[in-house]
Parts: sequence; C-alpha cells; structure tokens
Amino acid sequence: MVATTEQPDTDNNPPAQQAEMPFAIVQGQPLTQLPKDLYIPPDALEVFLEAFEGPLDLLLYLIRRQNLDILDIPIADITRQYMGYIALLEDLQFELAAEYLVMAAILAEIKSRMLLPRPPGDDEDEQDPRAELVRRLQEYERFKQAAENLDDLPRDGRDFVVASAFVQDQHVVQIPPEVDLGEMLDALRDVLTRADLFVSLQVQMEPLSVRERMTSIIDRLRKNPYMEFQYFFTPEEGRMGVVVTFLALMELTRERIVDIIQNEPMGQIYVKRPE
Amino acid sequence: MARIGDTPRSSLKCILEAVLLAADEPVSLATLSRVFKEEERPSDNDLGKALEELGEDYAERGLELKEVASGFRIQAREDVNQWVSRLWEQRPQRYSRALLETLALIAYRQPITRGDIEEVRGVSVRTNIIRTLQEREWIRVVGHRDVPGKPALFGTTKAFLDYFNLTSLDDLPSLAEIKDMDSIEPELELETAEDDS
Amino acid sequence: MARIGDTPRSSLKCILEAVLLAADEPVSLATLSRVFKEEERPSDNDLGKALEELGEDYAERGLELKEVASGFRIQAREDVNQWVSRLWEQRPQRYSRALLETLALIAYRQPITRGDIEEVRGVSVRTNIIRTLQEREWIRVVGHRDVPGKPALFGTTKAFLDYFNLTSLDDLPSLAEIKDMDSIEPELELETAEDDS
Repeated sequence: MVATTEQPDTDNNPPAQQAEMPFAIVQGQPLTQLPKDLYIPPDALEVFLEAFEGPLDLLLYLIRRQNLDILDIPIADITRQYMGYIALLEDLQFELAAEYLVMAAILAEIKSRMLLPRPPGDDEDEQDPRAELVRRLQEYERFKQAAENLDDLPRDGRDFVVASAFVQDQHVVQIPPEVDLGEMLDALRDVLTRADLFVSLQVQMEPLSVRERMTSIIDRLRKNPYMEFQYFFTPEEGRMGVVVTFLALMELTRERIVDIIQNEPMGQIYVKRPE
Repeated sequence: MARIGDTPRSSLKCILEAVLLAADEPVSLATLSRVFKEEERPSDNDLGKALEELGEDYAERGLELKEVASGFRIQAREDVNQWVSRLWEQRPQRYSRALLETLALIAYRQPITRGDIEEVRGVSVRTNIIRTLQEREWIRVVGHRDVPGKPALFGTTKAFLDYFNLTSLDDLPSLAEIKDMDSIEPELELETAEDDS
Repeated sequence: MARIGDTPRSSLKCILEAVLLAADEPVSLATLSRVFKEEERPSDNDLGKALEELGEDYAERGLELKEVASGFRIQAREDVNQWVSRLWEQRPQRYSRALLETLALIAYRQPITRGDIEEVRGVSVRTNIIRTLQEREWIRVVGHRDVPGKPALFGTTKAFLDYFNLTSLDDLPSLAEIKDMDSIEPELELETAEDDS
C-alpha cells in the first residue's frame, strides 16, 4: 500500500502557514511529530482516532484547519498529510479501521490520475478526478453540520421539561363498543337458523309491536301490581292498538307472566302481576 | 445567568409552579429550596408566601396546589375529574357474538327470561353478558315469570331504541325479512353508521 | 353529572389545562375532543380557541403550551430551566457524534438503509447505535428496500419530533447546500502542477 511507503516530514516540509495538527498532547505540549524514542501510550492515539468519525471526517479536518476550498483541494498535499497520519498509526501497530486504508487508496488513485495528461479535446466529458471525493466530502459535511444542529435543538429533559399534574384515583374508563344494527340482525339470523325457528314456529312471526306491548304492560304492573283490564286499552290507538294489546295480554298470560282475574261472572276483570 | 424575577416568567412563583409541575412526585420545602443557588436562595418564609399565592391563583382553575405528607404537588381537581379520567379510557373491543345474539333475542322475544334465551341459543348465557347489556342500559328487568325461581324477564329500553335510531321495535325488520336477507341490507348499516358519528 | 362551564373551575379552558397536565404524553386534538361526551363535545374550532387562550394565559408564566408532532403539551420554559433542572442530580445525557450523525441522516434522508448511512459517513454504523435509536423510539423500520438482502429502511417517529420540540420534519434546520465543482475547473491544471513539485 502506498500509505506505508511515505513518511511524514521526511522530504516536503509543510508550508509554514499550515500548522500541523497535534496528534497528542504530552505534558501540555502539542506533539506533531513522533519522536522515534518516545513512548506514547497507545491510549493517546486512540483518543486521537476517536475524535474523528472516519476518514471523511479526518480529511475534512485537514482541509478546514488550513482554510482550503473544499471545491479545490490540493490533492497531493492533503494526500501526503493523510498518509502521514496513517503511517504514523501503523508504525505504532495501531489497528486502523479498514475505512481509513480504503481512503488512503482512493487518495493515491486520485493523485495519480491528476498526474496523467488529460486527452485534449474532450475535456467536456472528462471529470475532475477529485469530483467524487469532493461530492462525498460535501455530503458528509452537511450531515455533520445537521448533527450539530440537531444537538443544538431544545431537547426534552435538557432544555425544557414536560409538565405534569398529579391525578388522584386515576381509574380507567371503559368505553363500550359500537354496535352495528346489521351486525345484531346477522347474529339473530344465525341463532334462529341454528334453532330452526324460522320453519317450526309460526308464532315467532308475530308483529314485534306485540312484544313491545308485552314489555310495557309488565312495566306498568311493576308500579301497580293489580290493574283493571280496560286500563291497558287506549281508544286513541284505534283497532290495531286494541288488537296488539289484547294479543300481548294473551301472550303474557300464556307465558304465565301475568294473571287475568275475574272474581265473579260479568264482574270487573283485573290484570295481576304474580306475587 | 438569569436571576429570580429578571422577567415575569422567572418570578419566584413562576419558578415554583414550573418546578412542581416538572417533578414527578411531591416536592418538599427542602427540595424546593435546593433548586436555588445558595446566593439567591429565598427564605422559607418567602417560599411559603409564594406557594400561598400560587395556591390562590389556582382557586378558579381545574388544578389545585396540595400539601401532602412528602411535600407539595399540583393536582387535578375533582371538578374536572370526569373529563380527565376519560384520558385513560379503554378503547372498546368488539362485543361477542353471544352478546349480540342475546341482545337480538331480547329485542325480538321480549319479555324473555334467561332460560328462554338459553333454550333458543342451545347454550347457557353467561351472567356477564346480561350485566354488560344492563350496564349499557339497553335491557332491563321488566318483571318476573310466575314459575318456580321467579326468573327475571328482560326487555329492551328506550336507550336501546335511541342508540339504533328506532322509534319503536316495529322499525326493526321482521323475522321473515331477516330470513330472506342474504346479508343485512347496506342501507341499514349506512343509517346506523351515520348515527354513530 | 357536572357539565362544561358549570363552575369557573370547569370551563373549557380549565378542563383542557387539567387534561393536558394529567396526560403523560402530548395529547392530540382528537383525544382532547374525546374526553368530552358526545352530547357536550366542543367543536374543533372551540377547542382551538380555548387552547389559544390557554397559551396566552401562559405568556407570563414559567410554562408554555406547545404543539409538537403528536399533539399538545404543557412544558416548563427554557426561562426557568436552570432551576427546574436542579431537581435532578443527573446531568442530561449527551449523545455521541456517531449517534447524532446517524440520526440526522435518518431524519433528513428517510427512508434510508444502514448501507446508505454508511456510504455518506464513510464508516460502518455500529449496531448498538441503531438499537439505541430504536429503543428510544426515535426511529423505526418503515419498510425494506427491494434489493438482495432486503435491507431495512429507517424513518423517524413522532417521538423523535416530540423529543426535539418539533411539530414536523419541516421544522428541522435546513441542510447546507452542495456546491458545484465546475466553477473551479480552469485552475485545475495549474494547481496540480504546483502540488507535485
């Protein structure tokens, strides 16, 4: 790999304005070169590497700290600096994430392509060899920025706290389900089919008004368990109403829900709720 | 760093209110005192006064400042409890087939005893079905049949008719009509769907 | 049973305040509406107006009524945060850059696969970052891309927006522009010549 052959600061010294980034601080002094005889605790380099979120982040750092235009990276220079760090880390047998080595290869490749003479005439189609890297660097940088923006947003528990009041006897209210009439009728049809009531019992076909009247008759008997027979008939309802009431009373008697009592022939007839 | 009372929003009373509502449990006077840095810490007397004012602010609100054993807390008043408690309502599951069959039989065969229903359905009717229908106020006991055990007779209620938007039981399709329906008519469902909205 | 506005303490505004403070999470307009029984249910318009009034009542208080993604909630303002935050000994958690960058990519680029994230960041995404984000319910699997391996597509949740005090993804700070490289094309050859001295 190209990276290992190149050593930092052997031939080309970096331009003066490019302050080298210290890779470690030793006794308060930034360390930019690694003295061959000095023992650096591996931890220090680990810290250095952990400061970066990967090769793109490291490259961005190298570019930004020198105020370089991201669109016009001096690729040879940046490659040399990058390789320098990689070599340094490898010298220390520091286990580098594979991504750093891949990036070293990419940089070396771009560098060599930059050296090739570009074929005259078709420079329209020929892309700058750096284009893809520049795109990736910009793309990464915008999300690095987005992450910082996200970190600055007001945050639950850090910048504000959700307010809550105490509730005594917090009990769960049961909301009854909705019922669809069709659903209920479906159920009825099923049960009647099962019971074979459709065919066998013509009494089932009686008008529902009789059933309703039966209920209202017993209801009235609840308040007054002993009532005159004619009391249940209201002339305003007409003949149909009279028939319905009569059928209801007959059915109630048959089902032994009410008693009909006549104490003497031709005497008053009473409807009585059984005790 | 801002100090107490720099803005109306950071008056002692406002700070205490926010602290009490931010805490998950009652806050003791000592803890209330501790949220202030030493150099600006109000006296217990000032704290007490501010709490009193805060309590007065709540006189006409759905909340109250309450002192309990472990400290102060702000809680919802009983006045608003009926609404607050609906926050934790359980979303309904659907009624069982057995319940719907029971309800339908009561509607069509009322007054009817539990025994009658069991006879038609061929299975016993669980008590909680009857209870659910009674709690919903769709059925009620209208009387008792004069046989041993005096079983209760059930009938439907006005609330039942209202719920299904019926003026009387006669508005229900007759059993003959039900028998002939392939499935229950769409218009019917549409109608009830509108009612429930 | 009491009705809305029977007493000042049960005015619509007071009920809403108590409900919002009693709830453990932001309350949607639909839920606010549901705490009222059908026959007394206020219109969305009335609800909106009462909420607005409530918000105005809080103008000079240490609290604010805030609408976030999943509804309305009442929260302590940043103005009083220095005191409120002293209720808890623990400092609020910090998140690593790796986690924040991953979250930012999911927020801005959703639906996105882990592979997509790795491509932009230039490093692999550790599984525990994805797990942490899922456990916090800030992200969820919204589907799978139809390519070999069917990688999961991630998206953010309402809880994510709630946590960062946002109503919708539109409220996120906008992303930086990508600049075009063509503009610097002419200087290219000159530059490379210098570099390779």
